[in-house]
Amino acid sequence: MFSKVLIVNRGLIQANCVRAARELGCQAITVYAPNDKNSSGVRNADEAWELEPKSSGIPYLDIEQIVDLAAKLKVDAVHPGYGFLSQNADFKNRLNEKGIKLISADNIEGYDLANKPQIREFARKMGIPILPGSETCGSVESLAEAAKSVGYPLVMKATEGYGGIGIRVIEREGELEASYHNVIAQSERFMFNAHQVYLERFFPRARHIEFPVARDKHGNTVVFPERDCTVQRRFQKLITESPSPFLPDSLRSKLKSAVHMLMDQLQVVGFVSVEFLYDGNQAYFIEVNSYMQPSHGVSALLTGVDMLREQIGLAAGNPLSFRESDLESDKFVMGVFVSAEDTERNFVPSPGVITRMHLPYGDGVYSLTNVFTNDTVATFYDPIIALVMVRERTREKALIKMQSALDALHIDGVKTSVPLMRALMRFPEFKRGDFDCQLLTNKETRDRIFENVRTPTDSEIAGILAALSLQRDASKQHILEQARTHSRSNIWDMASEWFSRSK
Amino acid sequence: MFSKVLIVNRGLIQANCVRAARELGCQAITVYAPNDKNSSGVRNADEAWELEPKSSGIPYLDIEQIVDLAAKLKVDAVHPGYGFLSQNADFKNRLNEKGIKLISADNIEGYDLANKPQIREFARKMGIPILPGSETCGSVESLAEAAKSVGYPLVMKATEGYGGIGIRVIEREGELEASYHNVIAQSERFMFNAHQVYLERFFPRARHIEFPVARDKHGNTVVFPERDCTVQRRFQKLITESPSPFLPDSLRSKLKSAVHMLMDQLQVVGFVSVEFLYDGNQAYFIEVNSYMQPSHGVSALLTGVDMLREQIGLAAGNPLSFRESDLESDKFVMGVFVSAEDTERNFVPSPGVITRMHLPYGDGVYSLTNVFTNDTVATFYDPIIALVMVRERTREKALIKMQSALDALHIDGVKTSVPLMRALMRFPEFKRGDFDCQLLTNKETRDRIFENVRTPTDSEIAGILAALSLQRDASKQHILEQARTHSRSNIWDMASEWFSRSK
Amino acid sequence: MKYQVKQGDHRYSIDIDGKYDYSHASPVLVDKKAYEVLIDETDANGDMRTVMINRKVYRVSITRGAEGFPEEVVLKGVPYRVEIDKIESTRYRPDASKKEIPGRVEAAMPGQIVHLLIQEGQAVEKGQVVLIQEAMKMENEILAPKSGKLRTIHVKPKDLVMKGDLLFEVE
Amino acid sequence: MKYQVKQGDHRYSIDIDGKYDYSHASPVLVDKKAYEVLIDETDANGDMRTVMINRKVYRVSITRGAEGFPEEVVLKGVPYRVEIDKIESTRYRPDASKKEIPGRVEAAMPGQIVHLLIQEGQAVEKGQVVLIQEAMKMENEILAPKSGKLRTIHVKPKDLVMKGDLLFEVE
Repeated sequence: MFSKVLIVNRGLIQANCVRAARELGCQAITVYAPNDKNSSGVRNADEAWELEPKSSGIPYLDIEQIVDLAAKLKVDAVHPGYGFLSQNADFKNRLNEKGIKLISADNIEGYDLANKPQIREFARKMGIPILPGSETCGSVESLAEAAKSVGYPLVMKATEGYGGIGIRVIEREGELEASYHNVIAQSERFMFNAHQVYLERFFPRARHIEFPVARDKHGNTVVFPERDCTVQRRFQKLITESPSPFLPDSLRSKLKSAVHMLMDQLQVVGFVSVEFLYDGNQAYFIEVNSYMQPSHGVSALLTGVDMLREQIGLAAGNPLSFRESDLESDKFVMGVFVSAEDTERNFVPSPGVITRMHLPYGDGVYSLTNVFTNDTVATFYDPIIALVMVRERTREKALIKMQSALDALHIDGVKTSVPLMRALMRFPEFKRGDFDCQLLTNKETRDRIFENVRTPTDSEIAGILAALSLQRDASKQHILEQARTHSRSNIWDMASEWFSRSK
Repeated sequence: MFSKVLIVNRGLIQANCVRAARELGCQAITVYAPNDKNSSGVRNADEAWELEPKSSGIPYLDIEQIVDLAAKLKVDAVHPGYGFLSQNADFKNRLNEKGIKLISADNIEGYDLANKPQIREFARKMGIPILPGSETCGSVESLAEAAKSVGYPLVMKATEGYGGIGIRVIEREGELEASYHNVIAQSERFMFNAHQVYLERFFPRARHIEFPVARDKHGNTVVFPERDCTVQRRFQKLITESPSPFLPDSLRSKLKSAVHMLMDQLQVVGFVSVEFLYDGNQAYFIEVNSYMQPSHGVSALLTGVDMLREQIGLAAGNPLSFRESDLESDKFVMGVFVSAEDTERNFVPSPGVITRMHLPYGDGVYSLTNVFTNDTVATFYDPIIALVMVRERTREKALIKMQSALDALHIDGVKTSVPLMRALMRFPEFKRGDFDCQLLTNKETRDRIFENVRTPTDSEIAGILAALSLQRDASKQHILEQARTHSRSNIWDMASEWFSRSK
Repeated sequence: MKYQVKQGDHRYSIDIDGKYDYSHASPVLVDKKAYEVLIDETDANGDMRTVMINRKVYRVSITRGAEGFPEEVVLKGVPYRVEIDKIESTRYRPDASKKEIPGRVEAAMPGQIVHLLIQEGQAVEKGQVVLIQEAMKMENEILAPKSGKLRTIHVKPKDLVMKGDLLFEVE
Repeated sequence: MKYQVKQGDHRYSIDIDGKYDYSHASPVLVDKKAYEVLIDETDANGDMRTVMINRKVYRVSITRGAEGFPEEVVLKGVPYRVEIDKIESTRYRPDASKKEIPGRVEAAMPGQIVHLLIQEGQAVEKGQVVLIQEAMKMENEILAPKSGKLRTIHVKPKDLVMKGDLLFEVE
């Protein structure tokens, strides 16, 4: 096992990696941007080093600084978490040059899991269906040419994109150039040297299905129950269900075999997830992610496997500690990602201070978060602040449990996806499984989701509150109420006394 | 199913019962004492009614007021949660008179599960080993007489006590009278009309083992994996492990058979737990609890059964929705109850305002709480504020996971059991299972538990901090730092300005 | 006071006693049907935050339009449009909210400016994208609020802006 | 300044620069071995709460004795006894804490009085139980701090008391 591991990330995944490394007996060292100092991961690490912020750019992407620190601290391995540098080939090479291991999946030489067109082609040659698409293109001209054979609408993707970054839907040729510049610019900020994109047929009416896979250096492979991550916005997941209630058993076993084959051919060592789009008939391979995804919490609750701990073990050369048959389960887990976003304004981020955060409770309801009352949701990072999960025997029961869990989840201070998710759990099309990746992407559907939960009584109550707010204005009585409500400290009393004196 | 259920409790169990009732489609109505208004259970109920506090007594024990409210609201059933009125026969009868069901286990007529000497005798007649003890006594004289045959040291217990209330260890005859008056007085405050006590041989070197059991009206019975609740203070549980790693398989199956037999003979319908003391050779029946215990969260995580929802279903006459074989599992769950107590001062309560509460995180770590930053821990109620659970494949792995979970659990504002529990997870005797119910009850052992985690480096750091605090005094610089740290609002600036003006 | 309320096609009247008691659960009449209403908690601005209606707790927030009249009421996260048509038996009118300066555009959220698409002095049309601001990995197009000449741009690419910072002005 | 510290049998010296920089991680010497120490956070009284030592975060609290000297330091919840033997190169002495009035007993926590065992005017011995106060289901025996006559009792059974309320006085 490693003796020193450097964790290079922030938020929940940082805290979770610190935990996993410490459980394995490693010394867990981490880094933080100045604003992130007061976080669980920093507090529980054996050492924490402040990253020096540069005038531009995100500190967690500062390869130079991080590699230098890793070398100075003589760590054995770096855990990149997800996002940021987790798939960055340059980062991996620079660490390897110093004899430091990056904890992410390795594979057969000459292939790069982060290079999606390359892996698409690899899968295609093995006979796994892929979407119509292009190879990597480096200019507007070559894109225009490739687009003709792919056909519109299509999706332009940064070759090494991740987490929904660097993806644009393109309806017609006229949009190609602007989108290309957009994707390139975003890639530069998040991925470096990523001037290359590729095209894929846009497939709006499909479900997103992914298989987590672990493979050790001896070739032992475990394919986990698949996750259905169809509910998304901006190509980022909002709901994860596992196993997928919508995948026919026959297709599931076909896909599992394909995944096993692909892992063996690629000689993967580590944890990855293999992703497909499923249109109700056929499933098309789209990519392999070489890092541990946020949805892994759902798989961990379903299977009881500590996936992060296992991932670090695999990277250190340990054999897998369990078999695929150990993962059999008659349970179903649903996970809802809570994001600090205004769903009414097209999921625009809503950073701020959480003035109250009460997590849900109860048998079969489990939450992961590192954001609590008085914490600040920062601007520049992922707006996901919690993962709420329920474990039940059926999807139907899980939907009911998730309703009561979300009803009890209470967040003040920032707008969140909670109200939309609450309403979604009661939306007939979602309940019966009649939806695809576009479910939440248009405002008209979101309005229908809310309309479905409106009641005549609540409608009248809205009217009452509107009228009452006007009446309170008139009486100005609310000024006194406010004083009472907020009089929590002597300081307020003193200030208040001062106010009246100065009159 | 019931259409209206009244939940009569507070805190986490209130919130959890509201959730369970709503998941079953019932209207969930609850009550609250004025100080408990801002709680999850009240917020998520379909209706909430304020209990009128009387000059003395706990509002949640006000049978008169609660029965009247239940009748006025025309509820079908009352869920009592745990503690308070959950085993109160008078309450049950008064409700039944109005045609309202109390959601707790029913059993054969003529026996009262809350009456411990009666059930002890019932078990004894069935051939189940019980501890030497007495029948119910109502006077000091009869106690002195009975004590002679039981032998000292012994335990005096209120006949209808619960949750560790109304129990005294008695070393010699001289202590009988004072203890009797003590127990009676405490019973009066918590249980009403409970002037009766019984004696049981004190059995200090034993483990506490309990079996949760569900039985429906058709006689289908499911015995859950047993819970080991040996780590206690004041006869109240602090740690629950399930299944018990210390119970031999042969004894486990014997006890399960005994439990099945006892349930059938008593014709129990509902959820109960059957409790034993185990001395390493023999297990002695001690009592049957007819309510859902706080530890049920551990069983729910282990088995995936929503026990509260099932309990309400059984009370409504539904058949059991699962079989004993569905509960088989190769996992182990450990739960640590976090209490707001000063473990250094013999677990004296430490009420106050929680100024920061960060829950632990990570794969396999799950917490239940309804106390968050800014919340107040009240004085008059149970000091348990959270249940932290880990699910793992072995007890050894669970201990390591619980270490990292407790290291990451961060509570400011009140003293808690967390530091002692952290140290306990690293204590050799606890790790190897060499402990009994008295583990935490004497200060000398608690000191040893802490001493085991002290290090020379931390010892020097303690010295540094002591010296630094003196140096800061000298420089008085901390006054300025304090001003900076706490200057969170304009109000502070105003008050501060006012201070300097008034100088 | 009496309020005439319109919600879609539904019209009804709400009656709140002139001496309404805010400190206890007190009745409000909707077309003669009584609701018991108690304001439990208000926020730092004195606006209602938690209300108990017929013994059920609601988290609420109310958005007002330019005239100071409530336009949207959010109940437990679900938005309801509300139009107060008429207020009877009072001469009270709410204060108009701060007059907006059309043409001035401020940052609606903190973030980083990533692109300027139009230069100072150029003409813009209402709804045209002037610049792109990024926050939490999402790019937000900031549009011209009206047609006219782009008089000044107060930011440049890579600038960090706070909520309320002036971005640009259209003449 | 230099501090001589005693912990059990272990004695060592701590050296903190007179111009110690509280705003950055700064060295403190323990018998010449340097620790980098930074105070991250203080509480409402200005006492240290979070400290970073050699890049590791510690939650701390320090209890002082009657003389104002630190007696116990709690590190991540684990208590350590500390005795500061000698302070060199300074004439500074900490303020003595508020002088205790022996005989006066105040409530250490909020709760309810459940029993009075001794009457006003009776004699008590040091350590004898005078009354029982209950908080969170636990009964706490409140003892006489010294021997003498129980002059006054300020509470009666069923009284609710707050922390700091005067319970009784022994002459």
